[in-house]
Amino acid sequence: MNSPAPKVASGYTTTEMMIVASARQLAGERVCFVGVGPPNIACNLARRTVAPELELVYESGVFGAVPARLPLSIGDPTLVTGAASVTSMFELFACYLQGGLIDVGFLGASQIDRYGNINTTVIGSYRSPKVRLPGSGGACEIALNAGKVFVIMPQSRRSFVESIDFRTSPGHLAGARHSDWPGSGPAVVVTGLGVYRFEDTTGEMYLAAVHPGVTVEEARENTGWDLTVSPELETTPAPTTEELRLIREELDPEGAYTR
Amino acid sequence: MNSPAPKVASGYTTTEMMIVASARQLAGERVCFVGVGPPNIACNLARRTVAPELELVYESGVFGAVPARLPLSIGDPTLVTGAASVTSMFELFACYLQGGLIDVGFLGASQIDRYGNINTTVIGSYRSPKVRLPGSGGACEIALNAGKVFVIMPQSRRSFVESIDFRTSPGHLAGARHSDWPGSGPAVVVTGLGVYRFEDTTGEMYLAAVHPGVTVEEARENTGWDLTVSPELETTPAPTTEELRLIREELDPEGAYTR
Amino acid sequence: MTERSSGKVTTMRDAVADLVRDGDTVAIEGFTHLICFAAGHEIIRQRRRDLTLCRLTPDVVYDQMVGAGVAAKLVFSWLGNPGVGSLHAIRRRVERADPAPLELEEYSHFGMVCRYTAGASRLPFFPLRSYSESDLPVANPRIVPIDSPYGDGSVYAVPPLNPDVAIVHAQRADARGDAQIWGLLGCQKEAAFAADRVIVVCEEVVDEEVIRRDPNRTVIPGLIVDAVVEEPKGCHPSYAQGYYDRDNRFYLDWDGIARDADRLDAWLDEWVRSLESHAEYVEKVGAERWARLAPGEAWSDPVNYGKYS
Amino acid sequence: MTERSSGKVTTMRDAVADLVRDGDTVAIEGFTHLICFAAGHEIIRQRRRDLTLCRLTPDVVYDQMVGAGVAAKLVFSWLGNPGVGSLHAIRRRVERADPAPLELEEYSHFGMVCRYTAGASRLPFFPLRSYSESDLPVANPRIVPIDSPYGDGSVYAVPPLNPDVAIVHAQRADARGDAQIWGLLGCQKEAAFAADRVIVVCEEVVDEEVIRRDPNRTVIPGLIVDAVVEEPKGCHPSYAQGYYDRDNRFYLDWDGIARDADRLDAWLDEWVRSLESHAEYVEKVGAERWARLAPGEAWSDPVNYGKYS
Repeated sequence: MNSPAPKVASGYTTTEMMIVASARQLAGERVCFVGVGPPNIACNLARRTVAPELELVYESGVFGAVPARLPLSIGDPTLVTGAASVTSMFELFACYLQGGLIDVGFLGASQIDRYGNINTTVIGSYRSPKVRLPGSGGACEIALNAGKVFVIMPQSRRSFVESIDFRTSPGHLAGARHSDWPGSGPAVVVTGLGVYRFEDTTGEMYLAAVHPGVTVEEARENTGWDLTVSPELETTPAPTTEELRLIREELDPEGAYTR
Repeated sequence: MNSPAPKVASGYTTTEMMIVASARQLAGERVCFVGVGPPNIACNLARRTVAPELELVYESGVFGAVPARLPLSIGDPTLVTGAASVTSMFELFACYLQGGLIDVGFLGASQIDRYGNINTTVIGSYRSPKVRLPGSGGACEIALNAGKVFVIMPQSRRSFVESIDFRTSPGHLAGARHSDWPGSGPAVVVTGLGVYRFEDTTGEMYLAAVHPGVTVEEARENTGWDLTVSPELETTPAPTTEELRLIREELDPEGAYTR
Repeated sequence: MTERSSGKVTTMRDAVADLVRDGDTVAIEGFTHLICFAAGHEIIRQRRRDLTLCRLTPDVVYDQMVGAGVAAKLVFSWLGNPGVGSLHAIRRRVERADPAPLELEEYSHFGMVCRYTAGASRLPFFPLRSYSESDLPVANPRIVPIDSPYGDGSVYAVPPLNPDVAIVHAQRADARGDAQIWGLLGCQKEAAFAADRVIVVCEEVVDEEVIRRDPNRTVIPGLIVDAVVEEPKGCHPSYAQGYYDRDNRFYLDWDGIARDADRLDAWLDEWVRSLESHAEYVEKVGAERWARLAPGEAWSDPVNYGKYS
Repeated sequence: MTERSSGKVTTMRDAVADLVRDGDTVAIEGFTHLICFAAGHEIIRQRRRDLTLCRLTPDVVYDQMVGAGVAAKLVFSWLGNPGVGSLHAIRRRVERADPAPLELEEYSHFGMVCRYTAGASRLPFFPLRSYSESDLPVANPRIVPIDSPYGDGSVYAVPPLNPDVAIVHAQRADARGDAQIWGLLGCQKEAAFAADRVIVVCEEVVDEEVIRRDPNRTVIPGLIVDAVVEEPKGCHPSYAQGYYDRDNRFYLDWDGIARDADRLDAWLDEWVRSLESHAEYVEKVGAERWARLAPGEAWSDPVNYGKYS
């Protein structure tokens, strides 16, 4: 079909760009393990655009949610009312996640290294931390059991580091995952600057696309190691007016996460 | 309190005597794991007589049943309607039985030896059995995890044997149970002839009481080993008219199990 | 697993034709309650062969299937006609290889439940406190001891059970396969999550909104369901809580039928092979018998999930 | 566990006085939903000391309890103010031992759930697929690898968690403690079965018949319950599905309150220590705020369990 090119928007926030870029990565995916905040908006945007058949499983035990408002926590009651199924944490983690039903798991990160290993536990040493972060939650089991992992995080030299202070959730280790792990690990990292992927053979992250107006130099400056850049580097298409309309009017009308 | 001696009945069946004798053993017990048939009637008789606070947990997942009719199978729908809780087999076995909530478990037996080891699997060899019996069901885990075990079974030289053909459910092994087993094993065996208990030190079954009209000789003749008899052998008090009334009018009015 | 989230409603004939294959490991679960005889009968009609049949309690449904020659092996924990006695077709094959041997793989109830749970949750084993000093691990070397890594003794382990197909009967399901069950829950959930393919049979296919008004009642999510079959009274002579009673007379009758191989075969001809569908079976059972099996009403109270908008 | 099957209804004050002791390991569970703040506040009022507090997500309730000085240790998997950020009272103690150190024993969500499950089912360990190549087992040596006895690789194990006391909040319970929950179920059931003593707090104590009309809805059986406390709105600022909404504004406000130890202490004085009971707290929150948190109605359909007599 020959349809007119979608209108490209201007005047969007960094978070909106991250959400749009993440949502587009979900094309063709089937079952997603969802946390609240930007991943939730990205998944719901994908359902309305590139992945209408995407099924969302919430870490709190909800499958087939039809929230009547933007959920403000992972356990928002609006996720429960009208859902297809609500189950215990044991069943959720044992049968859905560990059982292998999840195609994509989303993770955030305070620190990530070039192999997609993630720290959400401490800055500094474990016994006397400079900053005590939340810890794993379900991240460690998501990192091992989800078919693949998408990471959404802000990028800076403090978050894209040569060496993470604590490995909460294993990525590609020092280049290759263990062969008996069920999931294939981090596939995409979306930051405020661009989209990163991982080389099959080395397991190393590379810059696959920069967001509009971002330079490779900026990406390098905000990375704590010598960043590899794809020879076919792309520029992320800016959010379309329709994508922004969906976010602003339907998915996060109060701008709780996107402004 | 000084109340008149209960009226003793005449003209009862062997099964009624077994049920009454079993029910009386439940005095002071709190939580019972119930199968259908005679144990069910015995437990419900105990609730109406010696153990009004007895709680019944059905192997099918029901707690706090108030059956409106005699349940004809362990999964009778009348056990469900009006129950306090109905749960999955996993929860029932994991949390109730293995979790240590069950004070008394009932077992039947095709063969039992002097140490209360039980066979419900095969007569003959396992690979080419003469008679294929039902197998364990939940018996093996009941034998290990219930606080104590009550056995109700018919007695003959074919069932009270020197050596069982297959040990489905361990009793006192060759005289002593393993110290790390949660339950203390068979405490009472009730047959059509009498009531048997186990010596603390040797783990061996002894005849503690004969039912009215039964001789020690008969008990010996129907036992495949040299039976020990208690020096304080008692005679089981015959069923009272009230016990029989409860069985015949309330618990098994159609005589499905008791005639 | 399925490709799409809707349009799974089909007939029993098509569901079995599409999803149950010769040589498959099949679990028709349900502890006394919700045993899908209709599926067993359709498998007999379609003359599947060499199936490995899994169930805690093989019950009359597997005696029929074994008698009809569809099975090469049973995986089970209690082999009997509950409340009645033996399963004679199965006993003939086990005790006398008549007309052929039948392989047995035997556990206890909790062992079977743990096997499904391990299968559902992709664990290589599941630990339980059973089997110590029992002869079961001798008879079945897949039951093995395992030490606690904390040095506080050992328990036993069973391996995962992942059926090729699980068939579960529910009171109601929507077209996506979200299935709701009340009454005895058995281990249908675990068996379904453990299976590669899942057929949900139900008394009623209901509008998605009915399911969504009570999401905690959903036992099987449509996510894991491949086919949805509406088959009213599909559990007879077993029962569906609130829909019809267990037909105890049939369980007693079966004892006489199954004792004689010829009589059993004639029964299969009359009640299964010569019928086109379970609807014909239901008609043949007859209105009078159904009336006797109809329960009275005992409704739950609605609960408020709350509207949060 | 309790001696009798009825007469367990008591006040929060008496339940905490009788069942929560200095040095106890206490689990107030509930994943976002049904977090019993009322129990946490009563524990603060009664000045318990040296508690080990267990929860997947310590949340604001444990920040308050830690800030009040009742806890010596946390056992947890995610330490934060969900949707907002940090738990500052806890962070002060962890990062700066201010005013005292706080011991941490840390798992992942599934690890904590497995620990309760092992505790509930008297298993010496529970296996799960997590932790491989994570630093968590380095930080917490109780997380250990375990080989499959079938020679097909290894997984990790966590030890059982058996709290001295579990406190769970339900929408409704009868006087025997049979408790029904709908909406998010978290791991309240597992925590309660694992605990030596169980306090059920509920929005409403209902007639036993209400429970018995829907036995599949019962999450906690009275069998394991020691005390039943009726405490309407006992989860604020968390929520009870169908009863009141989560008070998100409070979660945001807490961030500011907890950043400053003096402000936190003043808040505890005003909202906890100077009040006699949760009823006073409810009144203090005020009708206007409760009106804002009231959900609309969304009722489930009744189901027929059938009368079988």
